[in-house]
Amino acid sequence: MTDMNANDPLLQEVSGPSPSQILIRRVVTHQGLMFGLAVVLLLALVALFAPLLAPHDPYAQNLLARMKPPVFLGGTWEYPLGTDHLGRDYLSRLIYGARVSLMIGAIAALISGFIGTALGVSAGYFGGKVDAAVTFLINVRLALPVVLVALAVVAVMGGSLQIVIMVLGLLLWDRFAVVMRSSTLQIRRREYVAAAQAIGASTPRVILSEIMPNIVNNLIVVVTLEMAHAILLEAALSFLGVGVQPPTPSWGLMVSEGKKMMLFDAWLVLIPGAVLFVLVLAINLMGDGLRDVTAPENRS
Amino acid sequence: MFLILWSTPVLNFILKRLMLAAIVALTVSFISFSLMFLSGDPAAALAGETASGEDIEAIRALYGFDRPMLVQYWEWLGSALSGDFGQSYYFKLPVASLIADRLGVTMTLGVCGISFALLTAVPLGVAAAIRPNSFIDRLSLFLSVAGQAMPSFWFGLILIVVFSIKLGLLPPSGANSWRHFIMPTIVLGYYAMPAIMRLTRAGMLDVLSSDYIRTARAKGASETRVLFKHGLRNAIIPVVSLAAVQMGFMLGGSIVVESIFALHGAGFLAWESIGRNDLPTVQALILIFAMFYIVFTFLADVLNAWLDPRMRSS
Amino acid sequence: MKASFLKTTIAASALLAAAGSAWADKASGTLNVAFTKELESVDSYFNSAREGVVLMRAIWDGLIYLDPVTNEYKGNLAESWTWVDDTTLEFKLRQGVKFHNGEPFNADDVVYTVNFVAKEENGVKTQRNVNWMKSAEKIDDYTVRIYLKDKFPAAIEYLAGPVAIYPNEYYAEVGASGMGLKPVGTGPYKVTEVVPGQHFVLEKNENYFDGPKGQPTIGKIDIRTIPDVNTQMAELFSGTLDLIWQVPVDLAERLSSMEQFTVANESTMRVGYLAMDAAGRSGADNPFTKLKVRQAVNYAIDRKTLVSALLKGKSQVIWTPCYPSQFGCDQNVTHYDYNPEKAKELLAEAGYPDGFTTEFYAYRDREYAEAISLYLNAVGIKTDFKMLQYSALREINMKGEVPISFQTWGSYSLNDASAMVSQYFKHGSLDDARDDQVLADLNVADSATDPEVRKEYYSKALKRIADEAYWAPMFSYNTNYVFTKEVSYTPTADEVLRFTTMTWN
Amino acid sequence: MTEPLLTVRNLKLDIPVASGTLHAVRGIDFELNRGETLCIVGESGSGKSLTSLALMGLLGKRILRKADQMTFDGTELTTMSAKELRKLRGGRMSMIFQEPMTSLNPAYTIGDQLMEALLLHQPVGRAAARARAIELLEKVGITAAESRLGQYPHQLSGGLRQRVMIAMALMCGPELIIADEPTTALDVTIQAQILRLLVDLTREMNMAMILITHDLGVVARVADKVAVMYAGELVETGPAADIFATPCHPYTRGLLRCIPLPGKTERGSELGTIPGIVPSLVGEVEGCVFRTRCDYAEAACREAIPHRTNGAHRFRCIHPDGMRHAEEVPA
Repeated sequence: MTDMNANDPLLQEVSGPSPSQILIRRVVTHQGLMFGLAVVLLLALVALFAPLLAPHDPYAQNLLARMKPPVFLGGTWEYPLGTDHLGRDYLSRLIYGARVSLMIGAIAALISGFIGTALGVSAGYFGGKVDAAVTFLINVRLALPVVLVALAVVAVMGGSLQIVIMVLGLLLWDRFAVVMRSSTLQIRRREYVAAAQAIGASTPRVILSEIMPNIVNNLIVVVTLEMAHAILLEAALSFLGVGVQPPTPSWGLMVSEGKKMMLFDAWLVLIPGAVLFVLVLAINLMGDGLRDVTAPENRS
Repeated sequence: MFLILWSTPVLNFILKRLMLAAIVALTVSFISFSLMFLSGDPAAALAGETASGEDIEAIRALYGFDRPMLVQYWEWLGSALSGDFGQSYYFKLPVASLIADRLGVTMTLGVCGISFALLTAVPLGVAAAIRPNSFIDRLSLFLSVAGQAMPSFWFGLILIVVFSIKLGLLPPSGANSWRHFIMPTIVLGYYAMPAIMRLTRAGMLDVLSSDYIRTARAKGASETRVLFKHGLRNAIIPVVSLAAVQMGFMLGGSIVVESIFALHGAGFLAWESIGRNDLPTVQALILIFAMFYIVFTFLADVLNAWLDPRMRSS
Repeated sequence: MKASFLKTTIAASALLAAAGSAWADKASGTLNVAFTKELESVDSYFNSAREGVVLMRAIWDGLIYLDPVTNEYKGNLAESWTWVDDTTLEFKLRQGVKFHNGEPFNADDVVYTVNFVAKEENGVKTQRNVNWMKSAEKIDDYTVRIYLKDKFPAAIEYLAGPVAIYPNEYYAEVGASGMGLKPVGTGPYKVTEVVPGQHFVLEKNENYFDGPKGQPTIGKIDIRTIPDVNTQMAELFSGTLDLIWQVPVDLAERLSSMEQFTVANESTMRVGYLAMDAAGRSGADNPFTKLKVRQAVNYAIDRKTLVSALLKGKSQVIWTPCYPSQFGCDQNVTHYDYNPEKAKELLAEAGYPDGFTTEFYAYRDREYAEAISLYLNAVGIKTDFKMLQYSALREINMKGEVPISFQTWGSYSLNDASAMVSQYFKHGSLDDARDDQVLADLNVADSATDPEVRKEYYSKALKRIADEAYWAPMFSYNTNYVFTKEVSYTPTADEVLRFTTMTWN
Repeated sequence: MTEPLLTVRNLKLDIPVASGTLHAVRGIDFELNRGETLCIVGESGSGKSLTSLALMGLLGKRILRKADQMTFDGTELTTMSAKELRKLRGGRMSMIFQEPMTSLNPAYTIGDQLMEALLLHQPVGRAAARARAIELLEKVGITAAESRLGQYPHQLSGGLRQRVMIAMALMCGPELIIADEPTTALDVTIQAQILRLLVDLTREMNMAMILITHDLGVVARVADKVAVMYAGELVETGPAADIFATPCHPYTRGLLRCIPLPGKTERGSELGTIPGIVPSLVGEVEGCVFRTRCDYAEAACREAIPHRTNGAHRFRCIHPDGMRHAEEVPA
C-alpha cells in the first residue's frame, strides 16, 4: 500500500506554504496595506529629511512675496507651491508640517498606548475590582467630550507642541484600554497561561512573557488607528486656533490660515487639507490592513 | 413587550445602569470643575480696570474664590444640580439660560447628523453585506475609509466652496431654514457614518452566515423576509448602541462644524467661551455634553435590553 | 485648471453675485449687514467693541455731535452749551424729542444717565469714557449742569462720543441687562429684534428729530453676527448680505476688481502697538524691564514693510501711543527705524547675546501678530505665541501677567490724545510702564484748560514714552468697506458705520 | 410500485478554491420512495451535508450544482424558479439541522418561529397556526407547550430546542424530511430520545426521511436504505439489510469494523480503524478515491471503476466482490 501511494496523483498535493510565507503573501497582496505603508513611509522619510528636502526656511517671512500662486497656477519654480500670507514658502512649510503631524501622532499614540495598555491588561488579567475600576475609568473618559476638553485645557495651559501632545496622549487611551482588556481576557483563559502560573512565574513575568506577545498584534493595530486619530485632532485644534501655535507649521493651522482667502485662492486650503487627508487615510489603511493580515478571522 | 421590559431583572439592570451613570456624571463634573479651577480665579477681571490689589482681594473674598477647591466644587455642584450654573463672566447672564438658548441648534444638528449617518450607513452596510466584493461593497468601503480620514473642518470648507460658492445651491452659514442645515448635517453625519457602516456590514455578514438564517431559508421564507425580518433585526442591535455613542461624540464634536458654518449652537458657544475665559460657561458645557453622552448610552442600553431578548432576562 | 483656475473662480463668483443680487432685499428696504464679533451686551456702556460704538451711534444720541467731515461740534440732544467754570458745563436741551418707547426726553434723563455712569460701582466697562464726570444737576426741565471731578478740557469730545443719553424711567426699571435685550434710545434707528449672538434688527425711527445726524433713509437694517469672513464673503456673493466692513485687505483687493462691488478704504484712529512689561509686573527679572531690550524690540520691526505689504490702504507708520490727528499727539518723538543688527547689539548689551524666550500674546489679526513675532524671532527673541480673545487677554493683562503683547486701540474715535495715551499711562491696571513722570505730565495735560499747555505736556509725556521705548507703536489701521452697487455710502475716518448716511442707489 | 418521491442522478457539486476546483460531490445517484428512510453515512467532510443542502437548494452562492436529474414527486428541482422552490421548502420538504443551539433566531419567540413556518405556506389564521404549533410541540414531547410559545430560544436547553426544530419541520406536514446529523450536538442520553422521536414521527406521519449520520449503529436501527459516502462519491448503496449482511465495498467494511456490536465484538478487543490519508479532491479525480487507504489497491484502481449491481444493491470496485472473500471469516 505504501509503495502504491508513492506517486499517486491523488496524493500529489501542493505542499502548503509556511505560516510566515502565508503572512508575507497576505501582506504583499493586500492593496490597502501596501498603499498605506508606502505613503506613510514616504511621508516619514520626508519628515526625517525635511531640512534637506525643503527648498526654503519654513519660518523665513518675506512680506514682499506674499501669496504667490503655485507653479501649476502660473507661479514660478522659486516657490513650487506658492507662498503663504506672510510670504513663506508653502512647500517648505508643508514638508516641515509632516514632522509636526507625525511627531504628534506618534508620541500621543505612544503615551495613550502606554496608559491604555496598562489599564486594559490589568483589567483583563486581574478581573474583579480592578476590572470594575478600569471599566469605570473608561466610562468616564468616554463621557468627556474630547474636542471640548482638549480645547479648554490647551486654552488654559497655552498651546505648545508639548502640551498638545500631552493632552492628546492623556485623552485618547480609551480604545487601547477596551481592546487590550478584551484581548487579555481571551488569552488569560488559555492553558499556557495557567501553566505559567502553575510553575510559579511571577505576575509581571506572566504578563510580559505570556500575555503581551499574544496581544501585541492587536496593540499595533490600535496604535496606528489612534495615531491617525491624534493627527486629525491636532489638526482640528490647530484649525480652531488652540493647537500648535504659529509660527510652527502645522497642516491644520495652514488650512486655518488659508481659509481667509479660500474663495479666491482655494489651493491655500486644498493642499494642506489634501496632504492631511492622504496621511490619515494611509495610516488607517495600514491599520485596517494589519488587522486583516494578522487576524483574518476578524476581517470586517 | 413592554411588560417584559419591566420585569424584575430588567428593572435591576436599569437601576444598576442608572447608578453607574450617576457616578460617571459626578466624576465628570469634578473633572470639568477642576480643569477650569486650574486656570486661576477671575477676581481681577471682575474688579475692573481701575481696581487696586486690595479691591481684588475683597472681590476674591466676596465671591469666595479664596476658599479650598473642594468647598467651591461642592457649592457649584449643589447649584448645578438645581440647574444653576452661575453667571457668564462675559455676558453677565445666567449660564443656564445662555446654554438653553443655543442647545436647540446643536440638538437639531445632532439629530439630523445621526439620522443622516444611519440612513446612509445602514442601507449601504446591508447592501455591502448582501453582496460582498460587489461594486456597492467597494463603494461603501471607500466611503467609510475616506470618511475616517476626512478632517471635518476641511470637508466643511470644501462643501462651502462647491455648493455655496461655485454652484450657489446652499446657504453657507446660519440656521434660518432647513437648507442651512444640509451641509452641517452632511459633515457631522459623515463623521459618524464609517463606524456605523462597518458595524452594520460586519454584523450583517455575521448574521447572514448564521444557522438561523439557514433555518429561515429552509422554512421557505422569501429573501427579503430572510434579510430584514431575520437578518437585520439581529444585526441592528449593536448598531443601536454605537449610534448612541456616536451621537454623544457628535454633540461634543459639533464645535468644529458649528464654527465653520457659523451655527450659533452650544458647540460654538463653547469655543467662544474658551477664548473669552468664560469659565462658568465652559464648565457647564463640558458637563452638559458629558451628560448627553451618559444619557444616550444609558438609553441605548435600555433600548438594547428591549431589542435583545437575551439581555432582557439575563 | 492651471492658470485659468483663479480666473474661473472669480468669474463663477461674479456670475453668482450677479444672479444673487436679485435676491437682495432692496424692495422691502432691508439692508443686510454683517458683524464679526458677538457683543457681550448691546448696552453701549457695557461693551468695548467697535460694533458697540456703531450700534450706539444708531440707537442713541449724545448731547453733542462731532461732524466727521468738518470736525465741528454741533448740538445734538443739547442745543447749546457753555462752560460755567473750569469744572462745570451747562446745557440747553432740545425740546420735543421722544425716546423709542414714547418717553419724552428731558433733563431728568441726562441727570439720571450721568449720575449712573459716573458711579464706578455701576461698572461701566471703559471707565475712562465716563470717570471724569462727577455728577449732573437739573436746573429746569430743559437745562442741565454737568460737574467734572477735575479740570478736563476734552469733555466736549467725550460728550460727542461715548456718552449716550438713556431714558431714566425705562433704565431704572430694566437695568443694563434689560437695556441689552431691548434697547431704547432717541437715535435715528430703533431696535426691533435682538437675538443674542445671532442678529439685531434696526428700523428707521420715523419720529427722529431734525438733528445733525440727518434723517435715516434705509427702512430696515438686519445685522447678523457672522464670525467667519469667508462666510461673510459667500453671503455677499450670494446676495444675502449687502455690506460688510473690516474686510481683510487681501480680500478687499480681489473684490475691488469685481464690478458689482464697491470697495472703500478709510483710515482709522486704531493704532497697533506692542505693549511691554517695563514695570516688571509679570516678574521682576523680565527682560522687558531693561530699556535696551525694549529699544531692541523697537528696532527689530520693519514698520514700513508691514504697512506697505500687509496693512496697505490708508494705513501709516506710527511712532506715538496716539493717532497723529488727535489733539496733542506730537509726532516729533524718537523714531526707531528698522535695524535688526542694532537690535541684536542692544540685546547683547542688555545681557542677552543669544536672545531669550518670552510669551507673546495677541487677540486679533493673527496674521499681523505672527509677522511681528517673526520679526522678533529674527533678532533672537523667541516667542511662545498665544492668541486669546480680547476679554481674556484684557483679564490677564490687568493681572499683570503679560510680558509682551500685540495690542490695538481705537480711542473710541475720540480726536484727543487723552483717549489713548492717558488711557494707558496713568497707572491703571493696564499700565505696564508705571512711569511717575509720565503720570505727572499727563495729569497736567488732561486737566489744563489752555490748549497750549495741554500740547506741551502731552508732548513731554509722548517724548518720554518714546525715549523709554515703553511701547513699540507700529502702524495705524485702515478699514475696508465692501458693499453692493445698490448701496451708496461714504465711510468716515473714525471707523464708525453710519447707517443714517447710507442710501439705496 | 409508484414513481419514487425523490430521484437524484449524477449530482455534482464543485467549489472554486484558491488552488483550483474542489470537486466536493462527484456524480452521485440515489432514489427514495414515500415513507422510506434513507441513511447517508460517511466520515466528516465526505459531502453528506452538502448533498442535503443541495437537495434543499440552500447551498451558498459559491458552490456550483450540476445534476442530470433531481426530481421531487416528478418535478425537476434544478430548473425550478426560486419562488416555486420556496413553496416546496418548508412546505413539502423540510430540514432539521445539526446545531439546535444556533439554528433558532434569538430575536423571536418559539411561537413566532413555529407559526411562521406554517403561515408562510398555508392560508390559515394566526389562531390556527398557534393551535398547530401547540399540537406539534406536544407531539415532540414538550410539556406545557402553550407557555413555551412565548419563550425565547435562549431560555431552552439544547434538547428542547432540537425538539422545537423538529416540530418546526413538521408544521406543514412535509412529505420529505432531511435530518442532517440531528443529534450530534446533543448529550448522549438525549441523542437516543430525539432519534426515536424522529423515527416514530416519520412512521406515524408516513414521511420519507433522509438521515445523515456517521453513526452506523443508528443506521442499523432505523434505515430502510443505506448510502455509504466517501470523499464525494457514493461507494455503496442498497437496502439496509443487504448492506449489513453483505458489505461489498472495502470502505463499508472498514466502517462496520469501527462499531462495536453487542455480542459480536469481544470485550477488550480493538475496534477497527481505517488507516491512511484522505485524498485531496482539488483538481481532476480519476479512478477509485479510496485506493489510498485500501488494502487491496492495485494499479488498475487508477483507471475507471465499474459499477457493480446486485439487484438494488450497488457498489463501485474493480474487484467483483470488493475482495469480500478475502475477509470472510472461515467458518
